[in-house]
Amino acid sequence: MKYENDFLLKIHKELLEMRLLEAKMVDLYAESRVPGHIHSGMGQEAAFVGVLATRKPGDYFKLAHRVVSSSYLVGDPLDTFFGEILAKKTGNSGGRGGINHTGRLCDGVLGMSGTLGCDAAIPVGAAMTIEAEGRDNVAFFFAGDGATNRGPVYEAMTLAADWKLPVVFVCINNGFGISTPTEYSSPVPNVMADKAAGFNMPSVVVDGTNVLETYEGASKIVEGVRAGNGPAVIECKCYRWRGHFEGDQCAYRDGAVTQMNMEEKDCVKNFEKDLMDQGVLTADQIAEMRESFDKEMEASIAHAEAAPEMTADEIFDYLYV
Amino acid sequence: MKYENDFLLKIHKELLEMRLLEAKMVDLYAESRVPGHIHSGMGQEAAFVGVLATRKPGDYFKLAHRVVSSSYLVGDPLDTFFGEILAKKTGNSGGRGGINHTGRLCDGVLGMSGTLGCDAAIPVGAAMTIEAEGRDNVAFFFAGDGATNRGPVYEAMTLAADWKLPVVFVCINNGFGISTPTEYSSPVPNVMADKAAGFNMPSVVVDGTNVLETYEGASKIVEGVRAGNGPAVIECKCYRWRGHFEGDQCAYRDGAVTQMNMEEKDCVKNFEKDLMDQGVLTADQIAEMRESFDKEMEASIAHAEAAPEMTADEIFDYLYV
Amino acid sequence: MKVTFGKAIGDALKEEMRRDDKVLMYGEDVAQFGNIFGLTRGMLDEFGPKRVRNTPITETAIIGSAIGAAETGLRPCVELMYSDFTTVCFAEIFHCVSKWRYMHGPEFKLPLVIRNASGSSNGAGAEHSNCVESLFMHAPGLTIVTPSCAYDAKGLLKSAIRSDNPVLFCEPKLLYQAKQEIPDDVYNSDYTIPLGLADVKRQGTDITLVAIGLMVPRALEAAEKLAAEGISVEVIDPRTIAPLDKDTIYASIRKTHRAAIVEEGNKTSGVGAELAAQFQEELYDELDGPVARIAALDVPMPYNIPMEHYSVPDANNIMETIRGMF
Amino acid sequence: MKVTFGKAIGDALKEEMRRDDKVLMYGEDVAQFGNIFGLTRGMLDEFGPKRVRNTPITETAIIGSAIGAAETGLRPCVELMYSDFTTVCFAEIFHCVSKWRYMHGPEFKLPLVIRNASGSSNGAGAEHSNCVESLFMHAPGLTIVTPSCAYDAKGLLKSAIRSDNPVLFCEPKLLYQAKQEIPDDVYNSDYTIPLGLADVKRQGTDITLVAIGLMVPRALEAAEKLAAEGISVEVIDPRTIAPLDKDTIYASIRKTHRAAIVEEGNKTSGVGAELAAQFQEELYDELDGPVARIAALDVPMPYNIPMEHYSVPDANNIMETIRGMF
Ligand SMILES: Cc1ncc(C[n+]2csc(CCOP(=O)(O)OP(=O)(O)O)c2C)c(N)n1
Ligand SMILES: Cc1ncc(C[n+]2csc(CCOP(=O)(O)OP(=O)(O)O)c2C)c(N)n1
Ligand SMILES: [Mg+2]
Ligand SMILES: [Mg+2]
Repeated sequence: MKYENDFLLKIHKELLEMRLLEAKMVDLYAESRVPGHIHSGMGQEAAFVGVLATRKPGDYFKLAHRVVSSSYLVGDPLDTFFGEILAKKTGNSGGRGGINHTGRLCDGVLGMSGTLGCDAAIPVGAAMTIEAEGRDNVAFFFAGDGATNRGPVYEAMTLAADWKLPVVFVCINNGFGISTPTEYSSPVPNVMADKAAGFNMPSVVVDGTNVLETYEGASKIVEGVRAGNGPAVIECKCYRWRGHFEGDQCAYRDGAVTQMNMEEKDCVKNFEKDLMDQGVLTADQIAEMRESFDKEMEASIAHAEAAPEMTADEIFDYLYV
Repeated sequence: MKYENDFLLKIHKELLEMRLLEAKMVDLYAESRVPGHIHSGMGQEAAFVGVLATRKPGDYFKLAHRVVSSSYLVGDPLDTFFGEILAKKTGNSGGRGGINHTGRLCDGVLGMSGTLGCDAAIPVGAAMTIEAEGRDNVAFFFAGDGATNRGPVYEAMTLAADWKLPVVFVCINNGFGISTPTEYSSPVPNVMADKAAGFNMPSVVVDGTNVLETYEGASKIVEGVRAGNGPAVIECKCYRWRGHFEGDQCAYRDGAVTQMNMEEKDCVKNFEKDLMDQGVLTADQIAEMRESFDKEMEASIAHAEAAPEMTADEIFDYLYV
Repeated sequence: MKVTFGKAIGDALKEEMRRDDKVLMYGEDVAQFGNIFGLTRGMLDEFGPKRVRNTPITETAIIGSAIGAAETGLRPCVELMYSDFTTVCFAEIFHCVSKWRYMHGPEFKLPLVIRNASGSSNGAGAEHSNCVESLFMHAPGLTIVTPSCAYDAKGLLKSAIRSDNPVLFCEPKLLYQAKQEIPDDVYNSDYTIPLGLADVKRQGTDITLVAIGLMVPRALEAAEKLAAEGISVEVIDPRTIAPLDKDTIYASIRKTHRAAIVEEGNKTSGVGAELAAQFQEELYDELDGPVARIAALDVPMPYNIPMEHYSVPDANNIMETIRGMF
Repeated sequence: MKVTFGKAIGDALKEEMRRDDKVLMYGEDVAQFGNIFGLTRGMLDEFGPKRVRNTPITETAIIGSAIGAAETGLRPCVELMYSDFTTVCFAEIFHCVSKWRYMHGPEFKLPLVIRNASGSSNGAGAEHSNCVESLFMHAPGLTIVTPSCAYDAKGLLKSAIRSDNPVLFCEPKLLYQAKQEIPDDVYNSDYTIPLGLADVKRQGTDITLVAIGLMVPRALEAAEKLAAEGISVEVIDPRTIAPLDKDTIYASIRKTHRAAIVEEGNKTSGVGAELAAQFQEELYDELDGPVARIAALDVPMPYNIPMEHYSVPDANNIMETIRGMF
C-alpha cells in the first residue's frame, strides 16, 4: 500500500470508533434512553472518515442527522457527545438542542438544522470568514441524497460558486430518503455530482464504503478548493443499513439487497481485512481496540447518566446572549 | 423561406403588437396612470412569440413580470389587459392583483407570484392535470435569468422530472436581474440550460431576439415534451433594453452595449426587414398595422379609463369562494 | 367501534378518494411507507401510483404543484409531514395559496388541502414540535383547521377536501394514537362536519375555555377536576381556527363572563393572542376579568423531555390558571 | 440638518463599517445600484467588493450564509429588499437565526442584522406590501426593530449591528423620504439607541397609543388633532417590537388607563393582537375599557391605490377609533 502505517491506523481507528458509536446509539435507543429519534449511520462511516481525512485545523463542518458520530470524528469528546444524546447538562447544548443539532464551534462544527437543507448556506458563510481572514481552510457541507433535492442547497451552491468560496459540498448518497429510493426521488443517479457542472463546479463520485477510494477522490477535490479554485462536489455512494429511524421495518425495500450490502460492503470489515492481509493490524489488536473503546464509551455514558439535567428555572438560558 | 406566409404574418403581428403594448405601458406609466411598477419587455418579445408559436389549445402558461404583454399573446383581451393595468373593475382581477399577477384560466394563464420563483411548481401541478386527463398538452414556465437562481425552481424541475410531467421550462435570459449582470449572478452562462442535464432534461439555447430561430429551437423541445418524454428546458438569450423598472437610469451598465443591442438586435425591426426583403410585407402595411393597433389600444385604454374602480364595500370580495 | 385519530384521518382520505376521482394525495413517504405515522397505509394499493404519490424532499414544489393542480381541475390533498415544514414553503402558502384567488380573480378556485402533523412529541426538538396556526392566521384567505378527536378529524377532513377554498389541516401528532368510541353506523355514514363551526365539548357556566387540538382533552380533564372544586368550565373547541366561529364562542362568553384560551404552541403571537384581543375588544362589557392565555413557554422546544413537558400546558397548568381567575 | 430616514440608514451602515472591519453588507442590488431605494449608494466604492456585495436572487443563501459568517467571526448586515421576502427564507429565520444559539449552546453567537423594506407603497400589491413583525414575534430568540424616524433609525441600526443577538430590522418604506431636523453635532456624534427601549413620542394623559413604524407620524397627527377636541393622547413608539419595553408602556397605561395599538400590517394575528392580549392580561385593573387595535384590513393588499390607502390606517381612522373609546 502506498500509505504510511500511521495513517492507515488512524483511519482505521476513526472508522472503528464511529461504527461502535453508531452501534451504541442503537442500543441506547432500544433501551428507551434517548429522546426523539436517532438515525443510525452504520455502514456509512467510511464516507465521513474518507472525506474528512482531508481536513486540517481551522476547517468548518456542517454535519447532518446521519452520521451523527461524525462530530466525534472532528473533535467532540465522548462526554459531551453522550451528554447531548441523553439530554444532560453536560451535552453540547445542555440537552436543549439534541443530538440532531450538534454544534461545537471550537471544533469548527457549525451546527445543523433539523429542517433539511435550511443549513445549506451556513458553510458558505463560514467560507466567507475563511476568505476574509485569508486562510487556506475549507468549509464542508454534508447532506444526504434526499436533502439535496431541497432548493436552499442550490441557492447555497450558486452563492458559493458566484463568490468562489472554499466550500466542499458532500452528498452522502445512501440510496434512500426515509422510504423513498434515490432512483425515485432524483432524476439523475448522482444527485449532487451530476448537477455540479451546472454550477460550474468540479465533482467526483466515490464508493463511500471504501475508505481509501473516498479519501483519494476527496483529496483531489479538497486540494482544489483549498487552492482557491472555488467550491466543488463530492458524492459518496453507500447504503443505509438500518431503517430511517429505529423501528422502521424497511418493508419498502428488498431485504436481500440490504443483506448483501451489509455483508459485502462493510466499510469497517473490508478495511480491516485489507489491513490484516497486509500485516498492519491483527485480529487481536482489533478486538482490543473494540474492548477499550467500549470501555471509554461506557464510562462516558455513565458520566452522562450521572450528570444533571437542565431544570425549569434554566429553561430560558442561552436564548439571548 | 420555408414557412407559409400566413404563419410569418401571424408571427409578425404578434411581435409587433407585443412591442406596441410594451411601449404603450411605458407611456402610460410615464403619465403616472399605473400603480406600482411596470417592467418593460421591449426587445424581448421574440422570445415569447417564438416559444409560444408552439402552443396549442389546452396548454397552460405560467408567465412572468416581464414581458407582461405575453398574456395578451395567449388570449387576454385588450380590455381586461388595460383594465388591470389601470386597476379597474374590468381588469382580470378587478384591480385587486395588478398587472404583475395576471391570471386568466380560460386562456390557460395560471397566474403569477410577485415573489419570484414561488410560482415555479404551478405549471408542474397543471401538468398533473394534463396527465390525469390524458391530453397531449404542455405547461409552460417562464422566468428570468435572475429568478432562475431561486431554490423553488430546482424543486419544481426535480418534481417535474421525477414524474416525467409535460412542463417546458423557459428561461428568458436578458442579461440582468435588476442591476445584477447574469455573469455575476450565475456561475454558468446559460442559467437554466446549463443545468438541464443535471435534472435529466434536454435543453436548447436560442437567440431570443430571432423569432424564427427561437421558434425552431422551441419546436423540437416542445414536441418531445408533448410526446411524453418528460420536461425540458429552453433558454432564450436576449437583452433588457430599458431599466428594470421605469426610472432606473441603468448607471450599472454600459450604455453603448444597450445601444448596440437596441440597434442590431431589434427582434421586430429585424424580422420586418426580412419579411420586406422577401416581399411578404411592405412598409406601408406595417405602418397601417401600427396605426390600427394603436387605435385598438387607445380604445381599450379609454374603455378602461371609463370603467369603475372597486369600492370599499367590495374590498373583501373573492377572498373566499 | 374504537377509532384512533390517525385511523380517522386515513379513512377520511380513502372515502373522499373513492367518492371523487379528482382527489389525489401526495407528499413525502406517503406511498409504500404509508406516511411516517402509518396513516396512509394501504392507499397506494387501493388507488395506484398516480393518485398516491411519494415526492422528493421538495416542499415548495409540493405546495406549488398543488396550486397548479387545484386551479386546473384536480383536488390535491398534500402532506407536509411535520407542521414545522410549512416554514420551508412559507411564501408559497402565505402569499400564493392564501391570496391566489383574490389576486387573480373569481375564476380561480383552489380546492386543496395541506395536511401536517403538528406539535410536540417526546424529544422531537425545536424544529419538529411547532404549532403554526397563528402564523397563517395572518394571511387572509386561508382556512385553518385543527381537530381534537377522531370523530371531528374525519368529518372535518372530508369537508376540507370538499371545500373549494384552500385548507391548512393541522393534526396534533400526540393525538394520532388517541382512541374514541364511535358507533359503527355513525362512523361509516359519510358524515361531514362543516368548516367554521365550533363545538362545545363540555357545558359549563363559570368560564369559557377555548381549547385547541391536543389541549382539548387536557382542558376536559382540567374541567372535570375543577368541577369538583366548584368551578364549572365550558370547553369549546373551535375546530376551525380561521375563519373563527365567533357566534358559538361569544354566546358562551356572554353566559360565563370569563374566558381563557389554551393552545399547544408558543404563547407570544400565538392563537390565544388574537383570540384574547378579539374577546376583550368585542365583548369587553361581558367580561368580568382578563382573558387568560395558557400556552407553551416562549422557548424553542427543548430536546430534554422533562423540559419539553414542562414547556407545554397540561391539565394542572390549566387548572392553576383558571383557579387564579376566580 | 434635515435628514431623510433613508439617508440615516445608509449613514448608520457606513459608520459601523468604518468602525469595525468585521461588519459587511450584502443583498440583492446593494452594490453598484446602491439598493433599489438608493440607500447604499457609494458604499461599494468606499468599502470595496468584499464588504459590499451583490447576491443572486437566493434569499435562503443570504440568511444561511449570514448565520455561518456571524458564528465564525464576521458581523453581516444583510438585506432582503422587501420584507415580504422574509417569507421565502422563513425557516432559515424562524428556525435557524432565532433558535440557533439556544439549540447549539452558549458558545454560539449570531451578530447579524436582516434589513428589509416593509409595508405598503403605492400599488406595490399583495406580495410587496406586508409587515412581518408579528410572524417573527412567534419565534423565540429574535430581536425585532421597526424605527419610525431618521434619528431612531440611525441609532437603532447602529445598536443592531453591534448586538451579539440576531436582529430583524424592518424599515417602513413609505418613510424613506421622510425628513427630520437633527442638529449636525448630534447626528454625527456616533450615538446609539439601546435595543429594547421604547420612546414616548408625545406626552398625554387620557390614552396610551402604541404606534409602530409608519403609524407613528400618523398617530402624532391624530394626537395633535384630538388634543383640539380635548383628548390627550400619549404616543409611544416601542421601536423594538421584541423584546418589548413593557416598563415604559405599562407606566403610561397606569397613567392613562386606556390603550390602543396602531400598526400598518393586517389586523388578525398582527402585533396588536399580542400587545392587546398582554395589556389586558397584565394590566386589567388599570384599564377603563378594551384595548383597541387599529390595523390594516384583513385582505391581501389591493393593487388599486385608493383601496390600498383605504385598507391601511390613516390619522382619521386613528382618531375615529380613539374617539369611540371615550
Ligand atoms: C425540510 C424537511 N423535509 C422533510 C424532513 C423529514 N426528513 C427527515 S430525514 C428525511 C430523509 C432524508 O434523507 P437523506 O437526505 O437522504 O438522508 P438520510 O436520512 O438518508 O441520511 C426526511 C424526509 C425534514 N427533516 N426536513
Ligand atoms: C423572491 C424575490 N426576490 C427578489 C425580488 C425582487 N425582484 C423583482 S424582479 C427582480 C429581478 C428579476 O430578474 P430576472 O428574473 O432576470 O427577470 P427580469 O426582470 O430580468 O425580466 C428582483 C430581484 C422578488 N420579486 N422576489
Ligand atoms: Mg439518504
Ligand atoms: Mg433578467
